[in-house]
Amino acid sequence: MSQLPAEVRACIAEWLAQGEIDLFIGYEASSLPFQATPAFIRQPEEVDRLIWDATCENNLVSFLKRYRGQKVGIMLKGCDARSLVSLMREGQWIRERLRIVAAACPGVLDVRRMVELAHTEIENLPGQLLPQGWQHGETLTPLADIRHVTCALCLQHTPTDYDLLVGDPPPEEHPDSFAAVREIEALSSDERWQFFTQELSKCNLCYTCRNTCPMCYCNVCFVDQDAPRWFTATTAPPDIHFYQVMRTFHLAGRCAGCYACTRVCPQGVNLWLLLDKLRADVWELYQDDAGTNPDAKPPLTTYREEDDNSFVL
Amino acid sequence: MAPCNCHNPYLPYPMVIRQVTDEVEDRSIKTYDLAFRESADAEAFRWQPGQFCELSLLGVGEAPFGIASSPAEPELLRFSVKKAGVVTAALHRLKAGDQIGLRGPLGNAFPLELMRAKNVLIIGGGFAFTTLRALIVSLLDQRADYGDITVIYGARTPGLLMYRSDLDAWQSRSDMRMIQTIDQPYVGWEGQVGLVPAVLEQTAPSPSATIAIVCGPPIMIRFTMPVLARLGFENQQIYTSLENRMKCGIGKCGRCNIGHKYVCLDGPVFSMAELSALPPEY
Amino acid sequence: MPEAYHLPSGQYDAWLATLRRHGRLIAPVMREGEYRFDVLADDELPMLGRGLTRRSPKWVFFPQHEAMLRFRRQADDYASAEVAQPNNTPQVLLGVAPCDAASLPMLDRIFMDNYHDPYYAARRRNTLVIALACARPTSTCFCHALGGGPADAAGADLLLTVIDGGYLLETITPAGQSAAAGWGLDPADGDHREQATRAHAVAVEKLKPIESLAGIEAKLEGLFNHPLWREAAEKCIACGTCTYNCPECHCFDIRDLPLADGGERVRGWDACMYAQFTVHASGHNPRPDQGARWRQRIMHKFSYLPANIGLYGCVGCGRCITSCPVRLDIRQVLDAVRRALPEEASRGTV
Amino acid sequence: MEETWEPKIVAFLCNWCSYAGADLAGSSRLQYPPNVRVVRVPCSGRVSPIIIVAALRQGMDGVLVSGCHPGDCHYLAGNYYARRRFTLLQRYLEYLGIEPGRVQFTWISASEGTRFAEVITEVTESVRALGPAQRLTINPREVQP
Repeated sequence: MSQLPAEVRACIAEWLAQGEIDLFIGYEASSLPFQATPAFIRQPEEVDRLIWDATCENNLVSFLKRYRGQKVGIMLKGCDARSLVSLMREGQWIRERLRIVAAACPGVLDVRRMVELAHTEIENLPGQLLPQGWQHGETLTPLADIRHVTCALCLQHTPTDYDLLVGDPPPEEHPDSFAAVREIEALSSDERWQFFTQELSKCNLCYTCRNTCPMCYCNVCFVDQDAPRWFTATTAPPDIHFYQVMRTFHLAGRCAGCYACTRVCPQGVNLWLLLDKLRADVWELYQDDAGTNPDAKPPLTTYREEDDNSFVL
Repeated sequence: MAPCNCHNPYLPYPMVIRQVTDEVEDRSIKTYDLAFRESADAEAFRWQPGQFCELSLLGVGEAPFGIASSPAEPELLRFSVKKAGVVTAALHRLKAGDQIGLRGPLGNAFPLELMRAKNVLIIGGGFAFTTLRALIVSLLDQRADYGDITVIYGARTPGLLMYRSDLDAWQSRSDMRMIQTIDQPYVGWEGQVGLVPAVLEQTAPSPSATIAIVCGPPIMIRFTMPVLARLGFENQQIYTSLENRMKCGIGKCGRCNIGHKYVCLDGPVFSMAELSALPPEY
Repeated sequence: MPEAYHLPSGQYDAWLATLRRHGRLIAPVMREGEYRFDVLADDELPMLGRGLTRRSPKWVFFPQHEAMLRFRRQADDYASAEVAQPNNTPQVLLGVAPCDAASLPMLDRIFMDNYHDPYYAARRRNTLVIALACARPTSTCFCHALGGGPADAAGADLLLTVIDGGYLLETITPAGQSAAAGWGLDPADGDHREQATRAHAVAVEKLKPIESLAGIEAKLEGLFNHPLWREAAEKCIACGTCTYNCPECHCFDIRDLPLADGGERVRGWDACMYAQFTVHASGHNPRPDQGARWRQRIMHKFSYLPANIGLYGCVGCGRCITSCPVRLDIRQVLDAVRRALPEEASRGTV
Repeated sequence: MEETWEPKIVAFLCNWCSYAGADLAGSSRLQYPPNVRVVRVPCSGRVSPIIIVAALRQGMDGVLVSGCHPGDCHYLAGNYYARRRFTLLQRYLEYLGIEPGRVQFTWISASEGTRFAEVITEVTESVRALGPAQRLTINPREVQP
């Protein structure tokens, strides 16, 4: 675990002491090896708990909705910052109420993958498995092998808008993030159905994806609505499809591709395969990327007369 | 009440609606008189005032309602339903002759044994008068077993008082005191005017050898309790009925758990002494 | 009748075949990359001894959802309901960890005390539970803080322990005894028993020393209004994974599923972690914030259940720790409870 | 069973154009298949994607949404917003493996009674060709543990 650099901690402590922020949301070590946990810091003397390293996988933007009206400092990776942009362009948060500590993030660890590779329990993982640049000595495994699958799709390693920066920004990779979507599109309808039915069969309807998504801020989610009642919450495949299809579709034009849902899914469902299709189509049809411009209008709240009309009968 | 191992506790009895009546002027409450479809079910069904049932609409769901009729009224099984959620809205669409399901009786009852030979003070507000009606009918049925009976019942307007014909009949009896009150003066209303706690304070019933039953909206309960305390009532003398969200009604699903009690199983009737030992999660 | 049998590796396959004749076999396997309990295919072998499954096997007795009633629709009226019969097939639950088995006595009390839950009861009656002594406790295990242990057989009908060249099979309940009597195994000898005892001791050695949780219910008495609940819950995202994966959590919801020609009344897991769990029809919520919900989770497990049935609602399996997406550690919350001073509760936050 | 199967289709028609078009088809005594249940909505922009998917889930074999022609919306732009949503929804459902043709969209004006009858015929026949919907349909058998 790597403590935040002293000058960054001092600055956060100063923000708290001066009342520039009421709260700092960052990361601290958890009780589990290789896994950080969100930290909520209100006192300047608590800042020494704050860390930043490849174990900091949660997207802290999803906590912001609880602190409306407060001034908040927050630690953001590049992906998290994109989701903040989407949140801001829906008027859910304003930049003036935020102090952003940006993390230059080469990728976060996939602990499950590390456990699989090492054939052992988490606590027995050798420290050497940690990638270069992180503590614990020499590197045995290249970062690319043990970072989370969604980090290979990284749209932005380092936030572009911040008050403080931690680490050296790695070069942006600009991967072809929709390659997987196109691969699935090339399948037949039946094959796609088989594929997604299999993938979604892992889901156990715990709603972690919804609860961790910064853009899921409905007061009452459609799955919990009583009148009308849309959903019976059984684990029958059509119910799981209904939940996943409707939740993800509600993110059309809003999902910024932070992939926090995929990283936290306790069942390892590759939710990004759903959301990237929506992002790909929104880009193709409306040239919109939810994570770049906080002043842009979300694509489903606007229109052009010359929008695609070819799909109608 | 002995739990029965032979009957699936989740299977509702089939019932038929005998009669539906609008209970109050804004039509937000309807009263349903039900009859068992199977006579064997009717014979096995034994209840006490204060108990509740789950009314069950197949395809819609279930919701708990206090039994508004007394075992002293043969052939009558009555519920009053205020429109609030999905199940109640669906119930409000039903008419005489429609089918409905019923699970129960569930929960505990008002402490009738404890009231024997004592005075009974009943304080009710608004919609929470259903099981109190059952209680009053039971007390009057065995009138000689109890001391003075005083009932204070308030609503916002005269038209929102429930069970008007019962209230009028009780008003004219000489062996009980029936006080009806409304919140504010109303054209044509000649009864008491004032909030329930104020009327209680004026009435000033004696706490000696008295059991008080208080059912009403939370705000009424909150302001009534200090008045009872000033009048000298102890927490062990005061009972109320809780209305937590429930599903199974039989102490399993965990929803109505408060402290080490389950409202559906250990309640819904609790003394204030019991409640004060529980977390305020109701 | 011997209380322990020797199951040499050579007889293992034949023994599995016997189990399959007894009923359908449910055991840990890999499915979609997840180590979990599932019904085995006819030719499929169980994968025993790889530690805890990600999710607990409570679904074998209390499925995530099940139809309780079925009904048909005639014209505009629903005809009366009929009871959906739970699957009555006899089944064998093989390879259950002792902590998971330890959850059964508590679930039995919930579902079979007072009103008898016929769905749970039928599955419980039809299932032979064979536990496997735990040989690889991990750093998140805390069964020993709750009086359990890697070879604690409470809740199981039989207990397997890996010994040289096979297993020791101990019978625990009469049901286990009568089942084992028909399996044609040789009685275990002293050496087998000694090896098993040694294996148990080795597993106990691997457990991290931990302060016992016995008596924590007394400590919880004065802490209802303590600020620790809100502090502990601040990072909680209310996903409910801890309760789904918990072998003891048993709260459920009942919902009607309307279909074109009728429908079903379905019960499914629910959780005190969800805001909607306690909301009244009026909109009032007696547990308005996540701190109050975390308090309920801890109080229910460590105060209310001990008061009501004398058992904790936690077996210390640690699944809620390893599966939490924000790594909220129940042991740390319980530590905070231990350290909390009742007088701080007057500050009242929840 | 197979021989008697008839597709069940729900059509959400906007009050101002498509519903009037259906009316015109009726009053002109045009013949079209009886498989469609019509739900009148104030505007195609009112039709939330969840309503469409919920219809499939509850056993509809096909869903049709029809509004005013682009530029003719009674509320000026409701159908323009709807068009973006429906474009994405149709592509998304097909991506997930729902058969193309289960969910269809069109614009029908109040004067297009003949077109209404043609569209209904076309939708009914294409859904009939697909057979009963199963992929998102909640099936009681699957609720068995």
